Amino acid sequence: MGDAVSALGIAAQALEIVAALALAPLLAGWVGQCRAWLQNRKGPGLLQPYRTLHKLFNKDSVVAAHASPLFRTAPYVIFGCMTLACGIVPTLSTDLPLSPAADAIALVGLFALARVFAALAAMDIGTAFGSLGARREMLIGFLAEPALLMVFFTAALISDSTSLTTIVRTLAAREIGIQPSLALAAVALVMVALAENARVPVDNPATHLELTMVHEALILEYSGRHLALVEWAAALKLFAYACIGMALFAPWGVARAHAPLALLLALPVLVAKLAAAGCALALLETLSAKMRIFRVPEFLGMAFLLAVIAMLVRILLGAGPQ
Amino acid sequence: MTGLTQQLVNLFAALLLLLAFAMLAQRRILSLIHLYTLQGAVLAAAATIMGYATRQPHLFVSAGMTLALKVILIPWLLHGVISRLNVRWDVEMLINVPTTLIVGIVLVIFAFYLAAPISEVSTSIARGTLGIALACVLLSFMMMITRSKAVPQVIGFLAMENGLFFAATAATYGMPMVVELGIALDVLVGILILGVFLFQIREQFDTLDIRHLEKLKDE
Amino acid sequence: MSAGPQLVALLALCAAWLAIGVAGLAALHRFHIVARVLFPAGGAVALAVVAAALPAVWGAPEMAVLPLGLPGLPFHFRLDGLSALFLLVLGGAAAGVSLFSAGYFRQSEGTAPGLLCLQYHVFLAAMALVILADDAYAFMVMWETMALASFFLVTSNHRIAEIRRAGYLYLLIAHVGALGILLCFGVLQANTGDYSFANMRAQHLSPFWASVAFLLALGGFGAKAGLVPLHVWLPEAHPAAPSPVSALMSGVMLKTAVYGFLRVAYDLLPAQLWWWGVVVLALGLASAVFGVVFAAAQSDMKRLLAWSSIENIGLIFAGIGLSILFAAYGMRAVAALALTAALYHVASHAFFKSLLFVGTGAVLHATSERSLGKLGGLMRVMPWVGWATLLGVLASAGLPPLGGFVSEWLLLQSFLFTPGLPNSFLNMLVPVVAAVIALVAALAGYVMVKFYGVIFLGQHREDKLAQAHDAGPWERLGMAWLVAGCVALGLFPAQVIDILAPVTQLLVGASLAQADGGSWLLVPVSVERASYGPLIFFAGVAASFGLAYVLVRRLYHGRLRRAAPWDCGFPWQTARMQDTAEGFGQPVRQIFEPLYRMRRELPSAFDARPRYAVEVGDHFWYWLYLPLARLVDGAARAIGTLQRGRIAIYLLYSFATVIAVLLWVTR
Amino acid sequence: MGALFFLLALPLAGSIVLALAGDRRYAPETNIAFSTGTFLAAAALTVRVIAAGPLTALDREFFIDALNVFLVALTAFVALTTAIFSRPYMRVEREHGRMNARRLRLYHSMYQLFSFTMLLALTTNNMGFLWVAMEAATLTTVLLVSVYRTAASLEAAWKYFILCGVGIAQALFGTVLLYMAAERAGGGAEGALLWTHLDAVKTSLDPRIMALAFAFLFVGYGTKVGLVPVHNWLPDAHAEGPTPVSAVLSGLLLNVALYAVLRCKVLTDGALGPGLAGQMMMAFGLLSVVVAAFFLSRQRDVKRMFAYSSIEHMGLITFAFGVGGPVATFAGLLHMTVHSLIKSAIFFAVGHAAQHAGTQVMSEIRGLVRANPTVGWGLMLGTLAILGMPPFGVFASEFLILTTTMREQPWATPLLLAALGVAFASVFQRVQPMVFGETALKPLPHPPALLPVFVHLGLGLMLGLYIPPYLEGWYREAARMVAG
Repeated sequence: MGDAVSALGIAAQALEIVAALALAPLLAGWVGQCRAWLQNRKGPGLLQPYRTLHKLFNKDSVVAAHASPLFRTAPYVIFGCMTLACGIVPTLSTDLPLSPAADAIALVGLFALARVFAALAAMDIGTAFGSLGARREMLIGFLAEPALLMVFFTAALISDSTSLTTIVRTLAAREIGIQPSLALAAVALVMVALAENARVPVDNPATHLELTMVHEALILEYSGRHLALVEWAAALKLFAYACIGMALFAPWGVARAHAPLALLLALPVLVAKLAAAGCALALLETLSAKMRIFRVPEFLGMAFLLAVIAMLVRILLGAGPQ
Repeated sequence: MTGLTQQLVNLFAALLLLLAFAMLAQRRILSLIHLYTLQGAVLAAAATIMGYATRQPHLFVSAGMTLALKVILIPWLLHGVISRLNVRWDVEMLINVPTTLIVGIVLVIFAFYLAAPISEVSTSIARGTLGIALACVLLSFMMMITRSKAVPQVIGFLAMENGLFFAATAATYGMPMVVELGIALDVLVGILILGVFLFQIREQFDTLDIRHLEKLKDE
Repeated sequence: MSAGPQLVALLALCAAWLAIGVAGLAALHRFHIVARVLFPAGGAVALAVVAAALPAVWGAPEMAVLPLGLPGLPFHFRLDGLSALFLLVLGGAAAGVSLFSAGYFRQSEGTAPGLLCLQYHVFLAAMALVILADDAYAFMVMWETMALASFFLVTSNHRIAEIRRAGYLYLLIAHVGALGILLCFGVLQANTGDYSFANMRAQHLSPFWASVAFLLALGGFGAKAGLVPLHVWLPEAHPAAPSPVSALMSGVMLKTAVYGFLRVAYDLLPAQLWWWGVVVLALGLASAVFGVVFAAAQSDMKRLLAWSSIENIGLIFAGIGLSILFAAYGMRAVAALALTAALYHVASHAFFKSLLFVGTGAVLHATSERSLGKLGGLMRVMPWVGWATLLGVLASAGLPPLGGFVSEWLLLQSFLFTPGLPNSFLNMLVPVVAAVIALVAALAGYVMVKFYGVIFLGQHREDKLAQAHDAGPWERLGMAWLVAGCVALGLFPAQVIDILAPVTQLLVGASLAQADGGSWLLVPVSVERASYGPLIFFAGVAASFGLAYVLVRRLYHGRLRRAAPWDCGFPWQTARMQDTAEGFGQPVRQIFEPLYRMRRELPSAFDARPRYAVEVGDHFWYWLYLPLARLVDGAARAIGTLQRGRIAIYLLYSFATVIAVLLWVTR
Repeated sequence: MGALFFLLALPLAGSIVLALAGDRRYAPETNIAFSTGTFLAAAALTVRVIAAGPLTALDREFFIDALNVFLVALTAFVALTTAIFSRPYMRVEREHGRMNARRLRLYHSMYQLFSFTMLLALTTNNMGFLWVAMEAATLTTVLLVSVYRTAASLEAAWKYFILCGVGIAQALFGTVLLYMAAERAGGGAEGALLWTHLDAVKTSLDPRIMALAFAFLFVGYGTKVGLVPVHNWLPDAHAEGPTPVSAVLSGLLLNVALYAVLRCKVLTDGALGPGLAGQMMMAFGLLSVVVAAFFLSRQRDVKRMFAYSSIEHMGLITFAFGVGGPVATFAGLLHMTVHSLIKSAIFFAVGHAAQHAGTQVMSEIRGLVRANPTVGWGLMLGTLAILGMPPFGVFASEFLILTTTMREQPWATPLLLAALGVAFASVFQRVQPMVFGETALKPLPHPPALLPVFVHLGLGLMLGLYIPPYLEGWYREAARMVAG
């Protein structure tokens, strides 16, 4: 753990996790609200996600007759992974005791672990929807994961390390300039985020139409507290992706080590950046229409290509400012 | 004195070569057997002359054995087989006679080319005859290849035996006695077995044509 | 030559294995003795091998000469770091598999249990002796005995025609590979006539002959490991063998091929050329992609695992190729990192692949069904096997807390250093190769979800599955050992790296300096650069899992009700409505269409009995193996005309030979 | 001297006794008894030669040294085991009606006479007598090949007699030339053909005559070894005769013929230097290995296939002797021994397999392991051994041959390896379904005596892993003698 784990570090880590848990449903609500405005309707309100979570936690959990214990443990595993993911990505400060435990590749592995457990849980029930959803989720997964990894590699090549805190520190310290490899990586990350979080071009989060749903099909059988945890984890995932985007491409405002004051300042900066990200996402969703499931491989293939070209550009142009 | 025996041995060698060619071109089985008997006689004569000229007693013994075996016993056996199997008909040839003769001549030339370096080094009085002996062997080999009937093939085999015997007597005044006896015994047993085979083939295929013996192949 | 204590102990243990085999032959039909006494004894010997090999990793190399073998070349044996590591892998996996097979072999009517026990233990002893062999003759004898023993095990129930065919193909390619290796040793001894490895190490071959030896070794050992052009036997042979044997073949026998290749590439050949690394890297990647893409299209569980073995072997060879590339350019530290990644994957693949094959063995015994189309919902009736195989699946998919992820992590880290290569063309290669590795790892996850989901989850696709019984006590013990292996490899990478360090030091001259990571953090170079702490990682996930579980129970409630699954208004839900194995593989088949040789049979609209069938073939089989077979057959037919049957022709041959020889002699 | 006398007298006496009482109930037992006697005599002779070195007998007419004593021991041993094997085999054949009393008598007497001629050929010192013995060996077996009186066996016997007769005739011409060269070198009239005398004076033999003599001798005895251009009689003869005859022909007669070629090679090397003879043997050997390997995949009859395998192995041994040098010659001798042991074991198993199926066509023999496990496993292990799979001895000798070829003649190695690979593929593809799989074979009326098979395989296995020191010294001495 290198230097002694500073009290401030632990505080920053705890604050970051609590902020993530608290702000994630808010971000989801905010995106829903923005979409409502863009479609000039009133929308269910900012705190609607919290109300649904509270309602679901109170309801009994109805489980299929022959579901195996795996079905009941999966939500907890998924929720655990997502909280750890948010704990790792440096949103508020770069002095995080948890960060040496997992670098960028481990983060991608964490998302993969959550995805595998969700798919297995969906297949456990043995109905057509669950297995269909699992197949589509894994299809999107095995194309998005390498693209995300390539995005992280581009950043790693620039900052010569795969540890997220080091990446943020080096990227924040660079002067602002036109950096083509990072720009390409950003576009790739946005496309991957859309696919992973089941946003419109790839999958519609609101619908339950069998033919089109991917993420919803996975959690079709859940109810009560299990559904609450899964919904919360989905929100956390969206939050984590947003934080990754900001950490790589807008790293300013993240507190250094031993700077308690900066820590307090970082929170409002984070909220502002999340609001902007939410608006951008809502705008993107209203502008694009949902794709047929077999267009998704081309879409993600494009993202994968962009990420690889980003790395190639980084290596070819050598140690220049890019 | 040696000049005469030298001429006589060369005469017998020439006779042997002529007989080998004759057997190669012969169509009828009976005359084939007569030619073989004649060859045996010439061999015996050559052996006696060699024995007389080099005063080697064992050559007389081998000449006597040749006479008994190759002039009397084997032709008698062959006649017996021929009459028992009433085989009188002509002998088909796989290749027509003129081409066989031309190939025969080429073989003789090749035999002499081979034997040339050895004959001028050899000290025996019948130096030149080694080439002829080799030619006889190759011609009888040729005869076995071109015949499509079992009996002519057997006679070809025996003619080759004659050629070898003449080579032994001509080049080295005959092999040691014990070896001569062994060879004669082997030839005799060989003939008996071939006779048995001829009867079996006749009984199995009721013809002596070898073209029926072609089923064992790996096409 | 003074034989060190460890080596003498190991040779004694191999003799013990042979003794157990012979004892099995003695108790040919007495099933209980074989199953309950001999196989566990084999497992115990395997554990003893682990105990004996562990100290040898750090110890100095030990030599021994046995009076057996050829007069001029008695059997030499040598135990150094590399051999010790592979013996550890062999002992560990064999212990678990032997315990499992103690419970697995039933009174089936296949070959007599005693014969199976003999072949099994000769197989183990031969593998161990291959790893210890120190001269070409001993190596070749043990190598082919291993191939022979495994051939008899593969064809143990030889009444099925296609098992015989698989056995034949396996032994043929193994033998051809062995001939290649023999040729390689022939080149390595460089006309000195002394075939001991010690002499080969002292030889300095010209770059040309060194490359010839290297390529022969790659061909020979690649044939046994299942690298792409020579891999066709693996998906046939492994499924044909009884499951514990497939576990050993996939888990350990493929690793003896990796051991052989490392021994030739690093130990016997003093210097490496850079293009060797590129060739191995290319073959490794091709094998990885081919393996995983074909695994996704399989509908037989053991064939799926066999193809996944090809993928993992591809990753291992990619790691080795990278390390050769770095070693050729003198970047010792990074070469050590890539080699550590490859060796780590050797160990973790041995454990999780054995666990998976052993799991399929338990399923096969319970249901006597191998095709994925007839399984499903076994989690409920076979919980032990279900959870153990789940762990194997997570490790095989390369998911974080377990062993598969660590080797993948190390491999990807070593890719990040390649831009340091002087050769600009290779630098461009980096993103492409890294992308392919990432894609393969992700696809492996896809394949494993398909494998686990279709077998253990969902509803019973056949009603006889409800009577399936869980694994017996011995089988559980074996699986527990393998699970422990996977978890240990996953959670304690720093300790495993300490074991690998002397081996990479021996081969590449450098090892992963455990900088300041302490005992529970894996830090290849420095903390800033990259670090991975599986214990903290696992603790993090577990903590949030536990907190969520407790808080939800405390703040709200834990009530649970059972009901029928959601049927969207269609009451007649049947098990056939679940996703089939072919269905689950369909997206991959669609995306990677050109890699397959597919033949589809689609029903037309007017079919009375519509039938849909897809048959996935292998390009190599059609473009490489069938033309070769036709070539040999044509040559044989041409030569066959030599024996036409006519005596005149034969006499002509004899005549022509005499004339020819006479001409030759007198020219 | 006594051992040599008994070695030759016993089989001769045996053949006479069995000629009279060959069809009695105890004929097979007497056959075994005589063979055992011969083996004991051979063992005594071997011990004496190892202890006291080479010996000559009967005023130098017989000469025993390290080279031919190991062949004598091998011949006597395999003749004994074949006699043991033929006892139940012949009883079953009689049960199936293929052998009647008269044929049995012929078989037993000719069997003993055949082993007499081989032992005579091995021990004689006189090259002329070597020729006579070889011719006699052909004569004794030609009747046995046609004993079943089928059209195929008759054809095989006819071809065997004519082709070998022509071949042996060439050898006679070679012996005549040898005798001529010996006389020129100033030998006494009767001593000229003695090998020991020739060996002593070989450097002063006229090179031109010796070259021509070796040409004829090599083609003559090469026909008996079955080298490729003159091999055509071998598959027919070995496949059509009764199995004990095939085993002895394949196992022993080929070795004796190659022994004769070796004797001539030693003389020619002395006269002309190692070049000519070595190159010729290498060329014919390599040709045999490659062509025979490709023949294997065309076969439908199991004994024909293993006959071709014999051609391939004899080609490999000839190639090894052609390469020359102590190691290659040692490997050639070792390969000769192991090939005889394993090939005769295979023929024993194949014999019973054919009796089970009633035919020798491979597609009708299925699932031997289930019908008769000992025959099945015997055939499988024998086939794997003959194909050069370690840990059997054939691999040890092939390893040595290949490694010396890599050093001496690197160009030949890929050819050899390709041929061995193709041979492995073809033979194993045919044998595996015969041994494994479902079975429809009828059980045998009498239990087969398969002890010889596993004794041979055991010896083959031993030679693969550990060559006892006295055996190694024996081979090295023979190799030194041949390689000069």
